[in-house]
Amino acid sequence: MLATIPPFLVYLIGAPLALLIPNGSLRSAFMCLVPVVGILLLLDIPYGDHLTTSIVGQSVTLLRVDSLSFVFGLIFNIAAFLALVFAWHVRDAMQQVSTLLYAGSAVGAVFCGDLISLFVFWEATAITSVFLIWATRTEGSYHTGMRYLIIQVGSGVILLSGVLIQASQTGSVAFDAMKLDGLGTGLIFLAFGIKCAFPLLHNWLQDSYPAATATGTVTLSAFTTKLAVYALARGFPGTEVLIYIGAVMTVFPIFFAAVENNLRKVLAYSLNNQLGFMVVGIGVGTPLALNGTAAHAFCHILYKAVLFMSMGAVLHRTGTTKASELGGLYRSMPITMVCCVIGAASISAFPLFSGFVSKSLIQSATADTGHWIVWLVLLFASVGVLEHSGIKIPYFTFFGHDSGIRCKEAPWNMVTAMVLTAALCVGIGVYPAPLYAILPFPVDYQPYTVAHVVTQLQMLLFALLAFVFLMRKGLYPAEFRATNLDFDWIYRRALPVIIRGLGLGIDTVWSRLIGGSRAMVSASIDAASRNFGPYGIVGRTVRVGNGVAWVAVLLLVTLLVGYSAD
Amino acid sequence: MSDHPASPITPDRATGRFVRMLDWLVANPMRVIAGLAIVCGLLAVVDLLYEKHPSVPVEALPFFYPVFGFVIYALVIFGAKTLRLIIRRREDYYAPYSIDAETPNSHMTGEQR
Amino acid sequence: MTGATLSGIVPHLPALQVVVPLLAAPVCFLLRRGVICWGFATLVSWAAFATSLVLLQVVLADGTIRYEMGGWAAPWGIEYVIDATNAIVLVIVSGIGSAVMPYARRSVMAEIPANQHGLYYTAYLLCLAGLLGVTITGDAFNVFVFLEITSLSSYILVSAGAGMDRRALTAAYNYLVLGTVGATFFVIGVGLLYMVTGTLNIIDLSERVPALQHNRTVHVAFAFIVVGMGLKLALFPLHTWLPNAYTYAPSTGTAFLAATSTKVSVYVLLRFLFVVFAPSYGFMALTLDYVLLPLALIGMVAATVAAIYQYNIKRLLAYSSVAQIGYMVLGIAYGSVEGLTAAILHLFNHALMKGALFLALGCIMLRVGDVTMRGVQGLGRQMPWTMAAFVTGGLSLIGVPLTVGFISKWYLITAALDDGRWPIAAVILASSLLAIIYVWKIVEAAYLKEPPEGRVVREAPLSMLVPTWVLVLANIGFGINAEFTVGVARTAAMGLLGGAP
Amino acid sequence: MLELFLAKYNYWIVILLMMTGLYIVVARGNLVKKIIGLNVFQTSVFILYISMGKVAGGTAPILTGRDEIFSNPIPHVLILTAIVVGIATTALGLAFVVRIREAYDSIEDDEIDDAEKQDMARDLEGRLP
Repeated sequence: MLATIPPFLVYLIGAPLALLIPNGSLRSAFMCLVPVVGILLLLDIPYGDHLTTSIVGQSVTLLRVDSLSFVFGLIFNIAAFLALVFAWHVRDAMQQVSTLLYAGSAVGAVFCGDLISLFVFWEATAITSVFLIWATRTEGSYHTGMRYLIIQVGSGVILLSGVLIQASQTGSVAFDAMKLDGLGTGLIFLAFGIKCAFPLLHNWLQDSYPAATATGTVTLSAFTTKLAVYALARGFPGTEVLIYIGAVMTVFPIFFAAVENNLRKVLAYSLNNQLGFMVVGIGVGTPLALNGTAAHAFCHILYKAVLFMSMGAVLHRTGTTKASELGGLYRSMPITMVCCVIGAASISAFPLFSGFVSKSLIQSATADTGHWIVWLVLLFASVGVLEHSGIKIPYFTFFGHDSGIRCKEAPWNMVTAMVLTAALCVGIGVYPAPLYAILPFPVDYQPYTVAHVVTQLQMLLFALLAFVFLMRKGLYPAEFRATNLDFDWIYRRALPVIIRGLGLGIDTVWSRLIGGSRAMVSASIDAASRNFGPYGIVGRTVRVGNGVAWVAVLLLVTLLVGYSAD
Repeated sequence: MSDHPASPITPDRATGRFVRMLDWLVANPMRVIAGLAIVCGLLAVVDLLYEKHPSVPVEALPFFYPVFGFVIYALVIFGAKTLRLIIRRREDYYAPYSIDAETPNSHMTGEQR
Repeated sequence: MTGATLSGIVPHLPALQVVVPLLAAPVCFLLRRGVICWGFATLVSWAAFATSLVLLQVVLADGTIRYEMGGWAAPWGIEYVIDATNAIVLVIVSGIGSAVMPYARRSVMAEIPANQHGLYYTAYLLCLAGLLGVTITGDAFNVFVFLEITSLSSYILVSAGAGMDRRALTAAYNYLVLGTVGATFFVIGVGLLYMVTGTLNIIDLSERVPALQHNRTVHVAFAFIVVGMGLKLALFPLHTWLPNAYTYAPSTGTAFLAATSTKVSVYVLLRFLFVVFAPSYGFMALTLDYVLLPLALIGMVAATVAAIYQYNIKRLLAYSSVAQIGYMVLGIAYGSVEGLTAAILHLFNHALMKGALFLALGCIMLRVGDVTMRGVQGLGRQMPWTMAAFVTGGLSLIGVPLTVGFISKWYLITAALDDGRWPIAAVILASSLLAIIYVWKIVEAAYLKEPPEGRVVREAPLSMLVPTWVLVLANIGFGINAEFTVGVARTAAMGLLGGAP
Repeated sequence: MLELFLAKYNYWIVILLMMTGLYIVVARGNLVKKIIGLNVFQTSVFILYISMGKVAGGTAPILTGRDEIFSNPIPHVLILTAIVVGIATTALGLAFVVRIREAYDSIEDDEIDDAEKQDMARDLEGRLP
């Protein structure tokens, strides 16, 4: 019986229980225990479908454990544990509860075997995670959170529409591999794409991750997008178009990241770029490629966590993550610096670090299937990753121009979490066999060949040489405090202006939500409330005479319609 | 949020030595660069020594990876610099209260610097 | 009670279902004292609920019950007919009544002057009897009579809020004028049908109307009945009586009326449209497509947007009711088995949601005395159970999975998709999204804002929390396991469309 | 045309009364007059029912043993009920009017509407954006 307790239930029960414990180390310890119990349960559950029941006449499976969901479920639990250790010092009940519920929703989503429960958890991740952004408690974070919430919930609504259509066409809501051939699957694909931050749908990511709290971003970075990767891998493996979407995803964020000043935003762009690799893997769809996607997601969660942790620690100590304000921090925070460099080396896929053993699976899979152009694009992207995550992040924070900031090393719990995560990155890089053992398909792959190690080192080190060269020549772009435009300009700037131009009543709800300028908001709310508010045509008390007049009108209409029938 | 154990800044000997080592490296950047150049030179030589099994035709070209790494890196930088000309705006471009424009301290979780 | 007498009673349950509350009303009037009246009314409600449950069970097991009142055989006498459709409506009405009554004592004491308590409970019993009568009777004119009993007593229930706000009086007056017009329209329609068919029995009518489907009198009768019942069920734009009536009525009155009276009107509309008439008639098909469907869609969106801008939460929920009625009418307007299933399902589910929401609001009214956005500020901490109930009800209203709201929306949308009506499915989704906004407004006020300074309130008393939570849990229970409700709704829908009864 | 009009004169009267009643409800601001309008409107229904029960040449349906044509008594019986309902509605409506006059000091629709607007303004005082 114990074997079929779904791991998400542990989080669901753990969250309210945590609130009963006095706020302090005891509560933090209890919260860290939750994912541990989750992992133990997960290891105990046999592969197969469990907890199958029926809702709205459809079979619903709450716990489907197989080789694919196991990998993601395991890493989600591990990531939750590390994030909770990192956030040990946080005493904000709102963040604590939302971290647990958010992680629990993500874990729940990975294990559901049908689209209805997937939708439930899908929306749950959206709603629970937004509090990590709001927890910053600034005006900007409130608006960012609202935008984030609308897009995430919107993704859920699109998913539901797709599921409904799919259900009415096929009569089944099972969550298995689908063909991208109709409106239903198209909408489902779009919903996954929004969460996965496909190009042009990606801005919520760069918008929200820099807005969350120092600890919240670590949590955010682990789940939402990887859940989308899992969903794509489950639902659309081998879908050709994903290869090209993924290829674009790996390339375009590189340029944005290179000129972005806010280092957490740089990491958000870099996250985008890494997701591209996974999406390409799903698109290729061979066992090797899917293994690569799963492995890369696993490693990626860890090294991206350690990078966000190091930036979180810096933010915690200095109050900023802007490259223009930082520099020379290696003196104050040497341990954080080492962890950050390990994360940077992992994401850049240096041999002996985790990125190397996972990314090469995808790279090889594209070459094997003859996608040479895509192969070249991924190689291009690898150099780009080195630029913004491998060099820019550690260099501008810990070296570079000395900002003069002298602070303490990160708190012990942050250091512990970073060291643990960094150790996992190195461990997987040095000894990948255990990771390969749990991948969805049997692995017959050797990452450490002479050719592979040499070529990788050649590429990375010569790129590093280029960096040094450009730096010495003064050609490397300096960091400025600036806002850089991206596609979100469309809905943050252009759309409100257009809406103002149209001046439509109902659209003002939208413009209010996306937080356009205040004057415009109040003007447009006035317009809608004139019509719908307590004084408006629809919202006010209607005099009885007018009510009766409506009756007469409607009678006339009905009579005429009936009359016209014969 | 101030009741958690503050991390001690006791002068840790191991850390101290590590930081001093880094200080020396930062003070002598040419040595670092020279080291990097030597490693790169060695790698370039290695390129001629081992037997290649190209999975993609271009891999067979001599010095493909070193040249690719160097050139693409430079391309990325120049591409980004061009992009910046187009997309750069003031920090409070979207709103006076957007995340980018907020004061540095707003994210601090109650800890002194 | 021995087994023999019990089995002797069962055949007469259809009569007792109505007669017991009807006779209890004058008795309640004679009892006069508030608390005694309350106890009596509670017992009667529970008895009615038990009766309706037995009837539902019998109907599901043995099929339609036909009961001749006073031994006069139909079509001369008045006949009570119970099938799956009205059995479920009976359960809703009496079930909501028996949930509201235990709750009513504290709430009524706080909101209504002491000398009116006995009268209030009398009016409630009359209203209950009327609603049950409308539902159960198989005679068209008898429907009118019970409809008027219901209406007159609900005008009184609404006006009982005058002690708190004088606008209750004008609300009741407006409701009276419009309600009377609606009922009179209905009786005109029935009269016209009688003129051409010579019968008032609904089953008889269903046999004679098909031959007369090209008769102009029938068309006119149809129009009068649709508009008359449209008024009673608050079809947009005939809803104008509803927002104020719900806003200024006492909390218990609002909860009871919102959950039952419009539902019963929807039932009557269903019964006439699909039993007496049929969607295959040209005039009806046109009316469904060009009158009811557009009005339902406009109502769904306009009333939801209006709800967003309301400051008084009772009024906000009233507008949301208008929108939800739009969903039911939408299901009716599809004219298909799927559509009717969705409409009947939503009829049941909406009673649960609005019942729970208005009861939770009543708790707030009792403790804070203010059900505006300002009143609920900071209540998330001060009245956690009440607000949790409210939020759950709100989630159900939005249509979040694991609540009944989701089940309703699922069937409504799949019914739309089955007919290939994409835009309608999109409008349903859009109006659900808009519903998020108004529910969020309340959540934001309750949980993210601080309470006004110096206001200290306690959690609502247990006698009010328990009924509220019973309905909230029913929202979740029937949301997780919808097989029963869906099954009944489907049986009912097929019965109405002339499949197996 | 005239013949059609004359042959169905009872229906024309019904329609006239019905529209008059509705018009009074819509157009008159005085609450008592609205109730009267409602009464006129209901009366039209009474006449509709009563006239439909009339059988040409028929007499009152009293069994005398002779072979006679009777008018249909059922609509007449039905309308007795409706009249009772109408009286109850009128009484209740007038009772409301009395209470409204006590509360608002007016029975004019527009004055009450203004008073309610002030009530609402008080509700919303300083609370709307």
